[in-house]
Amino acid sequence: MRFDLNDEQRAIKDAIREVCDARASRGEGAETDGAFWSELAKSGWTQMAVPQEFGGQGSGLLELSLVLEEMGRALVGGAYLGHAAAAVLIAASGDEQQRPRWLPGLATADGRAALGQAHNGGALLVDASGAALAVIAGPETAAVLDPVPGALNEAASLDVTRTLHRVESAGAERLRGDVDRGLDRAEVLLAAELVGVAQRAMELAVEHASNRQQFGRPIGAYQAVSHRCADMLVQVESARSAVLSAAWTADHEPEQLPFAASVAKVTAASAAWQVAAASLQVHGGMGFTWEYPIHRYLRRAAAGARLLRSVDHHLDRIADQNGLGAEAVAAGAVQPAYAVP
Amino acid sequence: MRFDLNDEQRAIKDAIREVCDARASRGEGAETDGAFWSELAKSGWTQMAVPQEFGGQGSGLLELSLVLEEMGRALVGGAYLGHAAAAVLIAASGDEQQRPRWLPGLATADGRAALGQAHNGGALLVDASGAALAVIAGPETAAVLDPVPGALNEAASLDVTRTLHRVESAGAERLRGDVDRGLDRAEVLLAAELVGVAQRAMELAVEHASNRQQFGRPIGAYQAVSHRCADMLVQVESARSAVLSAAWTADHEPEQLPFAASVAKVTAASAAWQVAAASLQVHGGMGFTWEYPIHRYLRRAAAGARLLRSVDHHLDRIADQNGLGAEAVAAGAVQPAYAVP
Amino acid sequence: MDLTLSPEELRFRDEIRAWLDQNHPGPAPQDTEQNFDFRLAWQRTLHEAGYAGIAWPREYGGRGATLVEQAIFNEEMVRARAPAPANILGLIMGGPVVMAHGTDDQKRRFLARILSGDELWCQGFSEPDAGSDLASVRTRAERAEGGWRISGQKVWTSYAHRAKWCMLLARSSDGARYRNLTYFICDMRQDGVTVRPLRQITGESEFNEIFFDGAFVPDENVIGSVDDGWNIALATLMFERPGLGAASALAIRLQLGELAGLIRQNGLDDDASVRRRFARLVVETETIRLNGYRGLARAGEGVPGPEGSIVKIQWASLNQAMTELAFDVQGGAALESDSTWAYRLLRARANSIEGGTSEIQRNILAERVLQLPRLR
Amino acid sequence: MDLTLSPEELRFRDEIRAWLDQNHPGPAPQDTEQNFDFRLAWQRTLHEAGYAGIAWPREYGGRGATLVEQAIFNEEMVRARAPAPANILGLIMGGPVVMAHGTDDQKRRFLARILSGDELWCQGFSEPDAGSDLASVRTRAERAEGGWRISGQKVWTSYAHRAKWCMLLARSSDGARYRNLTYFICDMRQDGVTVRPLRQITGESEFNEIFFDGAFVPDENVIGSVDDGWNIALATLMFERPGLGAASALAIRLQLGELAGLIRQNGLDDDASVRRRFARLVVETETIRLNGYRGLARAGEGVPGPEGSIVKIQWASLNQAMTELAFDVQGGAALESDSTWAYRLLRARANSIEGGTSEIQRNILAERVLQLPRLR
Repeated sequence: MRFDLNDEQRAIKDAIREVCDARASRGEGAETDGAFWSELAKSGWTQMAVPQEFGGQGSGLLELSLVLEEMGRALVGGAYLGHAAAAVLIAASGDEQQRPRWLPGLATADGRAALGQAHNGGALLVDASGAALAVIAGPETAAVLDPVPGALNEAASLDVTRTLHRVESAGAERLRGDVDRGLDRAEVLLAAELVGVAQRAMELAVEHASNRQQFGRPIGAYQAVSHRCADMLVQVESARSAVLSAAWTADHEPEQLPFAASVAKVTAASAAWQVAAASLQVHGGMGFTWEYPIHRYLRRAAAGARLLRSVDHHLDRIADQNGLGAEAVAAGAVQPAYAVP
Repeated sequence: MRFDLNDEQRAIKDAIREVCDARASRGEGAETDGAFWSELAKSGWTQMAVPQEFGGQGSGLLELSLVLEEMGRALVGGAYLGHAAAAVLIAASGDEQQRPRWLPGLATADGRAALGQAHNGGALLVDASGAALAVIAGPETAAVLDPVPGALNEAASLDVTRTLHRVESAGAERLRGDVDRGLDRAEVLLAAELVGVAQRAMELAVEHASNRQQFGRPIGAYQAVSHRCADMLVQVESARSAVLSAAWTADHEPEQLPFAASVAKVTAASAAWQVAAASLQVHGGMGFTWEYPIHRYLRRAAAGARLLRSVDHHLDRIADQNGLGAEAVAAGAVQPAYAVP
Repeated sequence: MDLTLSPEELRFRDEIRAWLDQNHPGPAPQDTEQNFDFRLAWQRTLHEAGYAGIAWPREYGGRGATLVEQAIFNEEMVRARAPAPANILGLIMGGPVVMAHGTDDQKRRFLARILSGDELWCQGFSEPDAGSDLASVRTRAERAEGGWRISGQKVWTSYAHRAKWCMLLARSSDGARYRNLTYFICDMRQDGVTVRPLRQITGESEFNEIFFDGAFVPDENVIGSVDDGWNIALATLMFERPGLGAASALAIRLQLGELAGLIRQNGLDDDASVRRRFARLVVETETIRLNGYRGLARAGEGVPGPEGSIVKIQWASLNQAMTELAFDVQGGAALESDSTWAYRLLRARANSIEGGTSEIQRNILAERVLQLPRLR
Repeated sequence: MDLTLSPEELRFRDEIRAWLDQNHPGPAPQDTEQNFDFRLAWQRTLHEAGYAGIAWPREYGGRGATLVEQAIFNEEMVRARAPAPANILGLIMGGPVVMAHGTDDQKRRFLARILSGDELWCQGFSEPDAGSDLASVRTRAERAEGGWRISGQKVWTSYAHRAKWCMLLARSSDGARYRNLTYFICDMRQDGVTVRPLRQITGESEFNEIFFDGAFVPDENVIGSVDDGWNIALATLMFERPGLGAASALAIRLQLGELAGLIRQNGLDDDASVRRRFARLVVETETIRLNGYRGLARAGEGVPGPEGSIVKIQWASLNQAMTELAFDVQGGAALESDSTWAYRLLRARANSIEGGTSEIQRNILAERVLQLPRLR
């Protein structure tokens, strides 16, 4: 029992942080950034999520989560989430025919995949321009749209670091395996990205609170600000614990994943939005300007929290798993279903 | 349009505050206090809720609310709420036979009525010892138990300033008029009492925060404390506005009462509990001692919030009244049902 | 206590309602500048009908409306979804400060043109380093022949590029804090004044930055005494629009009506969790309305008190909670930014900052209402 | 990272589990004094089996368990619903402070009898005027022949009337704040020590007040140097029970199981609002468990850090929210006080006060983890 990263995991985290920080320091335009994607592909980062038997690196979900947290923190490489999520979805929820058909392409430099959300009979694709294929997720389904049509109908994206397109999903082929398994794994990656968003939003708040003077003191000396920051820390660390645990669980105790993934999504989605909103408040008027980065985090948090299945969906599942499900009622169970090691 | 008390109303408030403060200054034992009841009866306070045609003073619900707020604030005369609530329930929900049967007795010194809550097929009566009769309320029913049995089965009362007894309710006679009307009016009185509870809990917190020194300052100078107190003020004033409005509405625009009463109950119940709990926190360890009065307010708040209909019941009714009810859905209504003057 | 309108108040309401019915200018243009022109025309319409300054005394061209009438007027404007007049800062702040602290010459010079909308006003209090701590302005006023030269930067001024006059605070001496500021009315149409739009997180530019580089203000445009600007500014900030609580509650009610529709469209009107979150918003809206009316009654007894902070805190957090619920119920549409609710979600984040942060409002309640000790 | 138990850890867990299965003392008596005797007997049982001081080094009679083993032990105790040993303050605080700062004589004198439960310990830090501000103690220590005379009042000491020793802080000089306090071990069995039960809002008396009126402490019972008590006390307060987060999370899980039953009994398991409030409690409980384990990993790298404050804040607010939900779902039964949930509702209010208020915990996180400026 050791809840800390091993040397290899730390090395991954340090390496991707360096890559992301370097990209972030080059300024705006980080969104759907072909050059950055090529850089990531060249160094093999984009192959991590593809199983080895299909030409990828077959990294664990824990390692992928470390990458995604750093990307969320630096708010770069937005397309990476969709690609990695699509890969784990096809790998976990595709059947014997589907996996060899699509996964090898995802391990190649020009085989980028995008993620889409079923919506109003069609789908909304995230960062789809230039993607070879897309996986469209619904609350209980996932389907592969191959190829992504050349002419895409652009929609206004709340998350300004990502593009959004509307497509017909009629031609998409449903993944025929265990869809929940793939969705849960994708949720963990999304949650990891949201932890990075929350982390950076907190850092910005703490930095501002330490420097900004009002009434003769740095505002971080006032409890209205400092306690707000402390609450951010509680949320960020809790979400990080939940994501690390869910990612580890996916890799090692997959039968426990449904609970762990729901906990990760709920905590990370709440943390990202609440921390970003609180950070904006700490920044005062400055936080409300377009030029200052906090709103990009806020938008990522708002949209990200609503990708894949909703928080309410997860809460309902958690209630079902913990004594309020139909089976529990039938069995008269009192003990929670979940087992502590 | 004047949202302030007139001279007569102010005089009532001042007079009853003096009576209550005098009783409170005589110390513990304020609960089910026969001597105090006699004092109240002698001065006519106990007749206020009975219509003039049945020998009472026929005071408005607004005037009664002023009395109840003061009693909640001083935490005295707990039995008054049950008596007044029973009177308005019989007056508003009794039919032509029932009103003359019971109301004249309630205007007499030894005709005290108690309130009861339907529970597990029977009822829990509040401050019933010595009461002549009791009105037992359920979510959609009200019934008169006359007489209150001599031998009562005492239950442990969370609210230590009130007694609690279990009774069979088999013999109770249902009120045959508009039950909701009576329940709503009783809720307003209960809410008024809860406003007084919140008010005093806030006063205690402010007093303590102004005097208690830690780290070289009064703790009220720390925003963790002062902002907590400011939030109390927001809750107390909002609940008071809601109760005054609901009481006035009951007297003058009874068709608007269902909405106004629900708003009053929800805000007063939330304010009483949250302010009492926050006040205890401000007091630190001292607030956790039996001798210090704050827990008596906390208990009154916890129990009072759960008398009559639950907060969730009221929230559901508010949703129904405001565009989420079955009729609204059928009619495709978009505008809230509630009309601003 | 009487929560009904008196016969006179009812007549007044009916008059306003009928007039708005007849004169409503129709849907507002989306484009910011066109929208401003539209609101300017609307102010002229209001002015011609005698409604531009209903709160102003008759001697200054207003209608001398009672507090309740002002509240009624504000509510009817919201109910009719009528636009705000363009010169709103002149009407609620510039005019009142001139009436309270200006000379007779200043009153003649400024007041009529505020009402008519011929001269628009903006406000220069906030600076990059003077946010909540308004008294720490760095903008300096240097003595010059016949007046003052102003240099510095102001932020968060709305419609500065359309304004003729800017009321501003500048540091006129090296005296003690709160005693070194003067209240100026600065002509915006001169060299030495540069206006830059400030883009907000919504993508709009409601606000501007103003750079003053030796801009001239003649002595006759100083309001009150030199170095007494802080007291005047403080009084200015206390000018509240009576019934604002009730009017903003009504605006939220209208949006809650839309939200109920959105909930039904998404099939969530049976979801107990959504229903109760919604009901709590309705409750909070109603208490804002009632607190607003109660504040009115108190205001009638004297100067409006710091209790306005209660409504301000509630309104900000209610707006934020409402837009979050709307976002939660609309499913995948939440990914898109071109919806009213997406705009509102982002815009609402400023509600707890603009016009005094919620933290400052809580300080005010703690110190001025509850008399808790101040942090020194 | 590895969230499974190693084979050795699994063996340890199975050993504890099997032993608890065999040796569980059965249901605890309600009566406070009988309950204490029951826990004292339980401590002796634990001690005989070598489980009383599993965290203590072997040289002092403990088991030298790893942090993970301590966490496992604590969890198994909760899972088995086994009572806490009576001398808990001696085990987690008194013993460790003697081991860290005591002389060899003191170690010989005190340690073995803490483990066996032959001598019980209580703690005298808090005073009526020294709550969150622990350094502002007023209790005075005056020099006397061969030792010190202690006078003053301590509050919130548990089981003081059963204790042989009280560890306490007293003002031993007029020196500067934080440098005028000494850490004493005071014999409770002497004239000059009076213990009075402190009745809490739950009606119980878990805690006492102690009045010292010239109580004598010989020099050999001073811990560390004279006037260096603050540093020792601070270190004492940092002794955390590893895995406490995980163990308290487990305790709450067990209560959540009861709560699910209560919800079903009241027919509310289909109510989306109740379900989601419940699910949020489950989520929060799980994050406390995980934060506890992560803290363990960090503690393994050095001294336990201030991150323990995270779990403390979460645990207090979770317990309060859980008992409030239970209260909301039980209908009219909420009027009665003789239920487990009524007791828990009231007891939970202390969770955000005892062991450092949630406000103090937030100060710690802000200052020591986030490095925000301190308020001076």
